[in-house]
Amino acid sequence: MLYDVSIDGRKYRLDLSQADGQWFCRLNGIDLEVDAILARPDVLSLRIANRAYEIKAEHVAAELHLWVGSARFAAEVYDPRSLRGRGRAADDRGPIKITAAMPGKVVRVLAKEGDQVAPGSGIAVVEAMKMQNEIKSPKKGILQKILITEGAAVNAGDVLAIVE
Amino acid sequence: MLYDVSIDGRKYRLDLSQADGQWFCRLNGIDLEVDAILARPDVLSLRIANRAYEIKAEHVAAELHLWVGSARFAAEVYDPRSLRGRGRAADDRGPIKITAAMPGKVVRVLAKEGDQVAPGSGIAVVEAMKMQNEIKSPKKGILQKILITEGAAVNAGDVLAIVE
Amino acid sequence: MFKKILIANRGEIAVRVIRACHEMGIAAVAVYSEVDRASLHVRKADEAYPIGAAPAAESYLKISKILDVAKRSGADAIHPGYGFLSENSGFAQACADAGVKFIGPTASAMQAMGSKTRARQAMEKAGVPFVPGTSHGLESYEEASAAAAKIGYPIMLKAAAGGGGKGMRLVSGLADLKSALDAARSEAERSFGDREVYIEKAIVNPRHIEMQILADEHGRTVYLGERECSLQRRHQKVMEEAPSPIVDPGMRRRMGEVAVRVAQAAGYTNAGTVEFLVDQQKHFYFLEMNTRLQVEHPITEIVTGLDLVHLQIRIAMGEKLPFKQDDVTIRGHAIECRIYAEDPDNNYFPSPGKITLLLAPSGPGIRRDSGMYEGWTVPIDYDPLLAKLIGYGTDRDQAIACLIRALNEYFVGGIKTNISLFRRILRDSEYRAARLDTGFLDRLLERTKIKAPDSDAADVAAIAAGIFASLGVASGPARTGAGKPSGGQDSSKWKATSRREALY
Amino acid sequence: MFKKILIANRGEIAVRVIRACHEMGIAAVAVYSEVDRASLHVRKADEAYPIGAAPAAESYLKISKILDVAKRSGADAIHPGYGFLSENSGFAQACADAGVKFIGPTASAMQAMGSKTRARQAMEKAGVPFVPGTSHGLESYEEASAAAAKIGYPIMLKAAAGGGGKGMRLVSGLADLKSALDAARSEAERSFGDREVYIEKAIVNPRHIEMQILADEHGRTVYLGERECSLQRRHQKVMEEAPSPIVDPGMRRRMGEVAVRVAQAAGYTNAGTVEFLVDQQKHFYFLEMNTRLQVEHPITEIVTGLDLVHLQIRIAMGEKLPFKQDDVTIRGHAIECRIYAEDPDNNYFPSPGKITLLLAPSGPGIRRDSGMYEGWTVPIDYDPLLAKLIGYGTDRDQAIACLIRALNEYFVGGIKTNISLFRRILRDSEYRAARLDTGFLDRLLERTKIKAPDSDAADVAAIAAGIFASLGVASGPARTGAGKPSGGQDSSKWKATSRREALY
Repeated sequence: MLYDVSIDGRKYRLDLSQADGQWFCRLNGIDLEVDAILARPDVLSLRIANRAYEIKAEHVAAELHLWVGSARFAAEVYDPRSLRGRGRAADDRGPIKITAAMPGKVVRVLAKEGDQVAPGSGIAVVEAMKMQNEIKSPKKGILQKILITEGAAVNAGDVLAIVE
Repeated sequence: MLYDVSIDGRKYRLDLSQADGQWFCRLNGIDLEVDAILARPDVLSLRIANRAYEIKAEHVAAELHLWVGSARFAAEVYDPRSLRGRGRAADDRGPIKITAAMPGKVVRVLAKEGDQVAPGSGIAVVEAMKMQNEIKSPKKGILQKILITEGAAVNAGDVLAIVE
Repeated sequence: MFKKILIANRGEIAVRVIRACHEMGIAAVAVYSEVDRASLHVRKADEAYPIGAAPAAESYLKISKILDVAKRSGADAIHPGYGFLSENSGFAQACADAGVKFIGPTASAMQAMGSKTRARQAMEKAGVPFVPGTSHGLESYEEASAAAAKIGYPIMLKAAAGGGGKGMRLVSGLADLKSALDAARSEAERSFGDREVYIEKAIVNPRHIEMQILADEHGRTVYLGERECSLQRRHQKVMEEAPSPIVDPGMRRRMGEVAVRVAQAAGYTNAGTVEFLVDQQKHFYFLEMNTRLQVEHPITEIVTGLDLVHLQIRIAMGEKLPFKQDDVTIRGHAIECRIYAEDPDNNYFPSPGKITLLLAPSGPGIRRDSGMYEGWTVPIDYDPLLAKLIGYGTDRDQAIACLIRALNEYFVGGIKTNISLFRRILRDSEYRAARLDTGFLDRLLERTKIKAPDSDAADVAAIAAGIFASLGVASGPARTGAGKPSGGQDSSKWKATSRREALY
Repeated sequence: MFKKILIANRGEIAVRVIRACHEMGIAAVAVYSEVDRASLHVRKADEAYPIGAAPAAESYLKISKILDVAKRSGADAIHPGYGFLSENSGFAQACADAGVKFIGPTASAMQAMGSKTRARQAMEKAGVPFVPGTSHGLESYEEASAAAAKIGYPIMLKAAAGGGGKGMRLVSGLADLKSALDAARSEAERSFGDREVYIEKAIVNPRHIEMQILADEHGRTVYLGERECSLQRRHQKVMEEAPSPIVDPGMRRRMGEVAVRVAQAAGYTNAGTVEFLVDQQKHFYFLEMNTRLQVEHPITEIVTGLDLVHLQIRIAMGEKLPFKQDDVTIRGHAIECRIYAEDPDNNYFPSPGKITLLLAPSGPGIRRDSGMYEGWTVPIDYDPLLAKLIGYGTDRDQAIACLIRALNEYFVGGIKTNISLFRRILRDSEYRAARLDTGFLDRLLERTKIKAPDSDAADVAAIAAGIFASLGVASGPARTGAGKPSGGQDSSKWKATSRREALY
């Protein structure tokens, strides 16, 4: 199985297969001696050439984070045979969804549909645990849609607005 | 939903339903104020008239054990509208499967198919962690089938033999 | 003997008190708000009663509801934990009126310590050291300069009617006094309609050190040693240790004796904490008294070998303290990390949500007091303290080593926590040299955090990502826990990641 | 300074040593057999090497394979844990020959203690008390009766060539001596071809108490107090406590000084334990020396505030002991429960299998050293010790209370454990009165266990059974963990239960 992997934006080509409990692994053209056991659904005990690692997988909204020891990495995995959905993550073009990073309550909406926004422009204020957090636009553009109203409860990952 | 429940052989008729997060519960004709949250897949936080209980579910081979605090109960749940499968557990008639209580290795087979066996007759010896355990017939009858051979590895719940 | 105790709290402290009850053969009654039905303290209690909506004002702060549960459940006593109603003298009085024992001081002792002016009067009589100052308004520049000379610079000008930093000026020498005095007076006038200001000695880079005391209802009061609480962010303690690295046996005895005098002057009973500011010459000054169990009580338990909650309950039952001052010994070193649901990469903003994976440390030198579990959703409505991790050892270095090891084992998936902050602190050379003051943490956080680009670890993550994907077993946040059935959809997230398109 | 240590062990002790390595900034190398790939010590190590098939003789006892890993990984030292190669002097010597430091005593010290006769000679020279006896064969009935009169009844006749109880007779008085001597002689003749028998004083209902020592490589040896290990089943320790309820400071000093003499007579270095039998008059007699870290070392760590594994490593690095005998203090009380995978309802037969649910206790007064995790399958090939739960408190009663609370929180689903046995022991009135001896546990287990019919709890279970069924979320043993993908089939078990028919 061939994968295109992105780790904190760094690209890898990974060829991985398993037979009789043995793994075959080639990372960016280099063969590695790999052995893995899924200790629990999100915990991987990984050995690479006798070095041992415990990897934790974490799903936050639509993102996948992998923890190697105490270092966290944003990970993306693609099937390179698929033509779609690759290489656009770091792209600034196209509409962007602004999502809530945590559950909370919308205290104020700071912009309206059709507004011109700059990177860092405030879109809304969300309160959780008695602290307020301003949700900002990640890029320059036009506020295409606002999907929340004041007083609404939001969950982590909910789309709050779309910037065109 | 109506259930016939057996707890350590003691029979209950339980009428249970849930609406809007509220439970309705009638046990053997008595209405009870019940509230339950599944804290984890096998852990139930249960309140009955403000008394709080933590119930753990445990599946050992085909059996279900429920732990109320540190007391363990063998539990069976039936749908009484089904005509099958009820009230025969304590029955001595009919063939009985003899299963392995733990994983191990068959060291010796002590009987052969067609043998007359009495309650307590040895059927096989299974070894685990350097200790040997004799598997005995639970009832009088004829050894209909032996499904193991010496040296075989068995898992918990594996059927070792059937007594007719 | 109490047969049943109601715990008027939630989270880790409710669990901690329930455990003490069970150890003493006492039934524990939990109360919970609407969003806390699945909380750990409800799972662990013998009885549990709903007391209302999520906002604390409608549940955990609602005296009538809590007393109603006490009555219905037949509880003999109420333990308030910390926060919520724990320092509310009205609640203590209401308990007394309802014939339920409040596990803490009497309402009048709480009032005596609650009012700053009453407390100061009582403390002055008891010979308790305060930050030197004029404690009355300054009539003139001449009076001010004389007083400042006597106290010694740097000094702080403070508005008598003040608060919130208004009308306050730090003055480092005589040259600045005149203009600062004028500015402070006019700011005080504008802010409070009262231009009166007074002088207090400015404590530069103070330490915050507190002394634990216990007083029974038969007149015996003892001190159990100090806790170093200088590591604070926004005036909130983050990490505490016992003993303080700068307190020697002589200083401990002096501080302890002052703390005992403070408690006795207030007619104090049960567990309490006397807070001090300590300057760089190790002079200590009374700050205030906390009339309850502290969050950080476990570190005192470890270095003294005593159980403070057991002792609180025994004192409330009318027992005499089972030991004398001379029996109290301090041995070893203990450090507490307050594990909060907050995001270190986003200015420590609270981060509630569902805990999808929890790997908790244990083993030698570790105590863990926790209110969380895997599958639980941290509610957004309360203080984000999830758990306390306490490391201990023969000495401070060993306690630090143990904590770092345990923090590396600790993993809380699905929400953000401040675990990484503690690793940073514990590895900091200033921290390891015990050069602590209340500004330490702000200075540490101001320093740019350099994320070492660890390309080896990134390679490992790349391989792990592929293996997770090929096993098809990773799971979304809804996999397990509280109220939601598991199973069936575990691989969907991976598909979402590998197949998503557009809009990104 | 060691940079890397290989741990030649598995299970909880391997995890415990890995933790100590990490605390000291030392990389930890694990070795594992085929069935241990998913074991916790492999997850927690920095490097992990397979060393062969499941049988210990092909892996954990294979000296050549372990030394090969030491060489390949570049380890400076090897920690043997307990069991396996830990008391194998050939292994210690092989390490020395390979230039890898063995963390333990020298091969020659191990040999000195390993041979009973050499040990006895060395010990007699050092003035160590043995069980009184003739220590040579008896020529005649007259000699036997004279010797017995001198030693005092009851006495034990033992075959000089003997072992395994053959040729042994307990004699309670002179009247029985003649017939017992004849019987013992002829049984010894038949069993060993040698009719020589000797006399030893019979210790009735002895206690088993051991003394921890530490010796550095610079000539300093200290004792760290005793452990009461009288609770045994089939000569296996089940539960230990420190200090012993019958040892006062004077007796501790006498036993400790004997233990130090034993160690010094053997040229002993690193951690070791001297075992004693103690009779009802508190006379103690040397039994043997264990030349390794003991399973039960944590209780000594808690009451002394020291970390034995850190100290073992520091001693092996050539450091001097950082304290003197007078600095060692005993404070509080600690009790250890050995959590085994065994079935209390089936004569404590081992019960390996998959752990489907694990709820582990924590909080005040609890230390947990564990080698298991949820989802792990306990292999059938090794000692069934899963974890150690240690409770501690200001005194013995509090340690007991804490342990009972924690045992009630402990839940290991999917396999059988002996957790219920500890609850029984801790609630036993003889145990609570500390009337312990090596026969205690057998007597307790002989008493019929009356299962109180708890109909209230049964009613609760009935309701829970229905709720689990209606939520449809219960799961079979294959739900999570090591190698198996989760999901999809979670409700099948319930269906199996509710729909099964026939054949039962």
